[in-house]
Amino acid sequence: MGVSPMPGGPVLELRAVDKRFTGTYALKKVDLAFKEGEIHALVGENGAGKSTMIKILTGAYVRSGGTILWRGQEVALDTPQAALALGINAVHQEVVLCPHLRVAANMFLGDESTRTGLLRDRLMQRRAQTVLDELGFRIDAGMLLGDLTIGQQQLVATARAAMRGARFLIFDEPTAYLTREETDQLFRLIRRLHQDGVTIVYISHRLEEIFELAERVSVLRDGALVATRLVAETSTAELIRDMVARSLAEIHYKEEVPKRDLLLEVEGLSGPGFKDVSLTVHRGQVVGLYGLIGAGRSEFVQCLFGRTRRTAGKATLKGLPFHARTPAEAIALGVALVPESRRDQGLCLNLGVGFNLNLTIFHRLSRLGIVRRAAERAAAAERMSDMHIVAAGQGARAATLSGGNQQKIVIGKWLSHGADLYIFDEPTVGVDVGTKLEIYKIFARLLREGAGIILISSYLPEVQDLADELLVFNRGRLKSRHPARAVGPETVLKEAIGV
Amino acid sequence: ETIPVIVKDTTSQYWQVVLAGARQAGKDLGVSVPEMGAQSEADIAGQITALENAVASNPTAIVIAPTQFAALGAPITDAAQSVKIIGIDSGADTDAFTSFLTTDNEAGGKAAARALAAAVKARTGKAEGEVALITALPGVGSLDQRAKGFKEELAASYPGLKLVADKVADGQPTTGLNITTDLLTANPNLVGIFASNLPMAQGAGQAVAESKPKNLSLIGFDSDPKLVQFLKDGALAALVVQDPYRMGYEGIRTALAAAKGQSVPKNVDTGVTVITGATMDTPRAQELLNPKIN
Amino acid sequence: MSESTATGALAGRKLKFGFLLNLTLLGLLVLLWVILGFATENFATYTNITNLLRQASLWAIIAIGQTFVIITAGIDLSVGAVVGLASTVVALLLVQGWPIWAACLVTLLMGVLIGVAHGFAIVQMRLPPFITTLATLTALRGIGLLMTSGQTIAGLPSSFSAFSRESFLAVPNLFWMVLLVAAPCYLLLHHSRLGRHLFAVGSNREAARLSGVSVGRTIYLAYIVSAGLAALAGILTASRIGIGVATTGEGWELQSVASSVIGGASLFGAVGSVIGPLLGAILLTTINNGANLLNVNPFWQRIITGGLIVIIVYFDQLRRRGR
Amino acid sequence: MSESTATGALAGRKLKFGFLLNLTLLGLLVLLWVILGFATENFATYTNITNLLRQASLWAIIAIGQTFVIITAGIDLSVGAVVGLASTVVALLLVQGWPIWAACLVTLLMGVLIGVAHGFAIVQMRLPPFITTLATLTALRGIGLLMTSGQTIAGLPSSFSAFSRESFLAVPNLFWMVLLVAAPCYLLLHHSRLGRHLFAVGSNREAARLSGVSVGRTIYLAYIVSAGLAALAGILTASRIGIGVATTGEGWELQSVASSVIGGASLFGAVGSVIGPLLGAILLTTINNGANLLNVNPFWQRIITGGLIVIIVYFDQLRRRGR
Ligand SMILES: Nc1ncnc2c1ncn2[C@@H]1O[C@H](COP(=O)(O)OP(=O)(O)OP(=O)(O)O)[C@@H](O)[C@H]1O
Ligand SMILES: Nc1ncnc2c1ncn2[C@@H]1O[C@H](COP(=O)(O)OP(=O)(O)OP(=O)(O)O)[C@@H](O)[C@H]1O
Ligand SMILES: [Mg+2]
Ligand SMILES: [Mg+2]
Repeated sequence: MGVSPMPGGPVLELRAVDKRFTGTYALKKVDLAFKEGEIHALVGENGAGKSTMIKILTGAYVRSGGTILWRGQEVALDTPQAALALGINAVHQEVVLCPHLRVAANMFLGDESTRTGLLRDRLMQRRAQTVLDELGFRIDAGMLLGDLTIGQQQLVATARAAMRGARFLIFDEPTAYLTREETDQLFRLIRRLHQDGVTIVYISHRLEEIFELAERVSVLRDGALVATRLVAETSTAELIRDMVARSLAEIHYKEEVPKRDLLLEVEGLSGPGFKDVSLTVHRGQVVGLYGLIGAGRSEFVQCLFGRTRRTAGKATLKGLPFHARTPAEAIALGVALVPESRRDQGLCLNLGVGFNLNLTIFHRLSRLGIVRRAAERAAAAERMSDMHIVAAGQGARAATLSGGNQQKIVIGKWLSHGADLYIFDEPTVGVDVGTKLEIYKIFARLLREGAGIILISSYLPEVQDLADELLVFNRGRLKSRHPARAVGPETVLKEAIGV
Repeated sequence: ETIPVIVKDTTSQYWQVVLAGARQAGKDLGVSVPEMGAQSEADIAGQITALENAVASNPTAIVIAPTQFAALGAPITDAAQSVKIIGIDSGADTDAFTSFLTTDNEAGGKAAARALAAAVKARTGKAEGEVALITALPGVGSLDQRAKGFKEELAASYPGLKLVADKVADGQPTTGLNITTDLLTANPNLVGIFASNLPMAQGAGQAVAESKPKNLSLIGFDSDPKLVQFLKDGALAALVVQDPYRMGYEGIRTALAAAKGQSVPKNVDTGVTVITGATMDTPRAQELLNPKIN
Repeated sequence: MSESTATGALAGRKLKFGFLLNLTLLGLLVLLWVILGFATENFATYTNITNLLRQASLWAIIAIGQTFVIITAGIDLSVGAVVGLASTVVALLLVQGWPIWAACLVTLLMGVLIGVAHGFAIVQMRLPPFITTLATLTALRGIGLLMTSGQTIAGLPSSFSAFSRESFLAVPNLFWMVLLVAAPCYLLLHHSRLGRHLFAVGSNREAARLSGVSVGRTIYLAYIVSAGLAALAGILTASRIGIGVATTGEGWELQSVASSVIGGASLFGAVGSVIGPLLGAILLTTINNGANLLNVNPFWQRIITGGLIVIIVYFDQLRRRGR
Repeated sequence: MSESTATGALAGRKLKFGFLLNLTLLGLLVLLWVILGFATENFATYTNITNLLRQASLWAIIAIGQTFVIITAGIDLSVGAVVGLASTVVALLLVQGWPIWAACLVTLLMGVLIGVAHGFAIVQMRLPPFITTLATLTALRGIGLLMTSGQTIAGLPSSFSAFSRESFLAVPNLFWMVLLVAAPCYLLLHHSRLGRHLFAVGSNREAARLSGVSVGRTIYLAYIVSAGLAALAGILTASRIGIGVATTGEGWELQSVASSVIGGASLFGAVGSVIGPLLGAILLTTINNGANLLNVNPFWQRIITGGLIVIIVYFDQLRRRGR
């Protein structure tokens, strides 16, 4: 290994890198070299250790063992500053930005521009806006980050990483909350950076993206590196086999369930962020909602669920007038909502996995108000094995789980509770192929049992595959409705973007 | 031999002088004198705790200045079953004291009223006009008694002096200062203020020294070097002082005597003295104003 | 909630610190007791231990209530004022000849109402708990002083005062009251549905709400428990000092928060227990008691208290972090 | 977190409350001043306004420091004790004949060191800020009392005491000090990198860390500013009352937090300003001053203070929520 980098030589090299958390290994003796200027994909099941590796490379975690070489030199890489100094930047899986600061302030955080010690806020805001505009992200740099939807926040994080002029850029599931349109913008960005010679590490559960972007792909399983392959010489099936050590017949899974009686009817509903939405959901039916970020889908379902006030319109559920003023009311009437932001809306992060799973059903697990410990444990254990949730135990804090496993908890607590109408807002975000299949099977089970489903997904293939009917949202309004499989993606996209 | 002395508030100047007297007595008589007490005169439960702790340490006798008359009664009666108790400064609802050395705070309040009337008369020619009272904290027995004595004496002997403001602060000299400036603003005709303990007199004295109202006479209670300075400068018309040093000293001496089975007087009034600018240079006044503290 | 201990890797470090790290708060407390038992003649006597328990009782009761509030990521600064007000109210009623049980009941009810008022301000008016309870701290003291014109209320029936001085089965009645409070609180917090909801609300209010938890009701519950227990502590204080004083309990708000935090609760919510504040209160009392018995200068006593708090919480944190 | 404004839908409501909702804290304050100006003869006099400003100054200075800490999601309970200690230290030095500038400098340095100690405990030892500063609150009072044996320190040079009595351009010197403090604090908090980092750390510590912000250094800064300003307030207190008293400033910790929160800061961090605590402190002082001028019974005064705090914060919150 030469001291000066050869073009295409290793820029960053991990040697026998270990990461231990109390009790468990998240990474085991990983040897991996990233070549200068390549796009290197990283895949693996939920909890395989992908994010952990990224956090070690960015100095967020300190490795428990092994060495890291940067252009052949051993580096400590024990603080975020050390990583930033080398030009290593990352867009993390969970948005890590400051909700109380403005978009521009977040983009420049830690690297503010000053003159005579004073911040040049206007200059920074202008620059931030320029970057956002250039990337085609329609976000106002003067907004408070906390006022953006989680997808928009993800875009801010991306823009920030791109702006920092990094030499080594890591994307940890950047498309999870993005629609096809934004995904395309992101890909254009990545290709441009690639041309500028930036080394890129790309993590995703959507394997087709890897085939679209990457040159090499490494597979992690249970914290160990299984293989590194040339993308051109591998296939989805092979990658999946590497990841799960078993072969999956299909990734998309849809059981035909007959549509039954009318479950939900919404007429002219308006509320904060959306206007005049009408739709029907039948038992045994999946209604898919598609749209760009900020199109108003989440706002619509949250209003339906009683989280926000409706300003007009009416709804009937199971033939009765339906107007939930609080989520508790909606739940009592048989509605369940899996929210899009698991950290902010879904999980009690510093409480245990079991606790989170049982949160909706404590009333069932208790007698005379006292929770029966045995029933509590049994219910959590059953749900964890049912959904293959990987955690150090029921007591492990939800914060310590991998992103995909966190998502399973948020879904799991509603399966425990049960409902007539399930609303899933981006349910497969950050979920690995195997788990995705499990979730799809869960959908089928729910439908067979007579439930109806509203599915919001920014991943068009998913909505098209699973939904019976596809509704396209555009700027807070329902733009069109189609039988899901009878319409081409181009049409849907055009309607979603259409001005 | 150990004789703990339990005061009301270990953090105040006044009680430090009591402790100094007790300390000196301990040195002179060869007994060890642990110093205990609550951290605020309003902390009744804290003093009961200190008493219980003192009893638990098997002392020769205990000297205590009860924070509150009713509250300390039963605990002292209990404690007196195992050890001799000497009361100082203030009373308690018990007859279990072997001996009792006090300042009569009500009499102190009355003395303050008389001193105020005299000062007002000296300044304006007649004992008439609006006066105010500033109490440091609510719920403190000795301060309530001073206020009571002060008001009674005003009503009984000086109908011309009208109490227009009866303020209760939070124990801080800065608050005493703020209240006084506000009083002077709201009642420009005020002729007298009685600040009934040390921190209030410190604050009020400062306010008076700053704005030098022409017709105002300020009476303080207890003393420290700053108040002596105010007295000298004329910001304070008079100080009502007790003899805390003697209380502490005699408390320990009496306790030791009682423990040895000697007969001791049941009640001793250590008295209050009014000191004005004119009388402040007498030897007795100097002794009271500048107790030797070590 | 609980974190498992690290294995293997940190063995070298463990060896060095091992003996300290496995100590829990209880361990540190016992250690302190043993040291005091050897260092002073009188610590380990029956009289002193009962004194200590009696002294710790009042703080322990309000600290337990405070913990309920802290678990919801709130704070109740009014507990000291509620103690003072309750002591006056119960004393006024008793002096007017009410039977003891009725006077106590009415006072407890007043505590509950104060809790309801806090709940209303925090849930319905959406005020920050800190400001709400700071305002009631100020106002309730004023009300107590007004009711009594700043005077103390004496002349309580002797059977009422006797209660706090007596013991049952060699344990002071006051400490029995702590146990009587702690047991249902333990059930409520750690074994009931409502208790689960307290933790959920403290951890992530939005997630709890979206899971069907009635966040408002849960917050009401926490403040009602806190104010109710503070009222109980006020009644017991009146019994202990034999009078009603509106200013009693001054500064107890910070003491109770300290007991709770020393006992492991986090002011950011969702972490806390019933046993923690109990131990915290006993610990703070032990420090005072020990310093008195050792005849430490009262000024040094403060310095030592401050130092000990830092040291104990530090070691407890080390253990908690599990390394 | 923050909520954006709804448009249209709530217009009816807006009309009804409109005039109140557009009032900021400043508006409420002005309203209070106008009412007091009409209700009393003496409120709107030069003497009284200067008195009021003087009274507010000390609280304002520590409240500004407190706000720095609160923005990082911390709390500094020791400010009152630092005020007391600083007043004693500066008095002791002056009495020993040190020149005024040297005595002040040493005292300020002591404040800075206390801040460093807090930073160390919170950053390096990872103790909760509440516990850390509660412990130093206790210990620092002990140290002050020990240094003075509980005595007040009198005999300060008259030029030192004169400072806080005098005015410059018709504005009391003490209030000039507030402005002198507020100006750099404003720049630091709202226009400097370090200030930006304070907000970032309070908003999302992990995000700040990953962005290369030195979280530890930022937290040190906050506690140093807080303790340093408290020491300054202590010096000014000594000048104002003309003596050094170790127990002065008792209860000011809660007053300063209240000023800060009334001024819009959030105890969960990342929300706060320099002007807020300033207005908060003036508001609290105005309430006291007004009650004194109106000769309100001191017990009623407490009740009114509590009530006003709730009302004012409620309306301010309404406005903030923007509906
Ligand atoms: N702070 C932590 N404490 C304890 N265990 C942790 C912590 N962070 C991660 N882990 C564990 O390490 C393992 C790897 O997690 P990681 O987040 O790296 O997975 P991942 O490959 O990114 O998965 P996903 O696709 O779901 O995001 C998981 O088992 C997780 O529970
Ligand atoms: N309280 C509110 N009042 C008014 N507008 C709001 C409010 N909350 C959100 N909005 C706006 O409503 C729009 C719809 O946002 P929403 O989160 O529903 O979009 P979405 O279609 O779910 O997209 P995403 O993929 O980001 O989840 C956004 O432009 C958002 O800024
Ligand atoms: Mg991950
Ligand atoms: Mg959405």
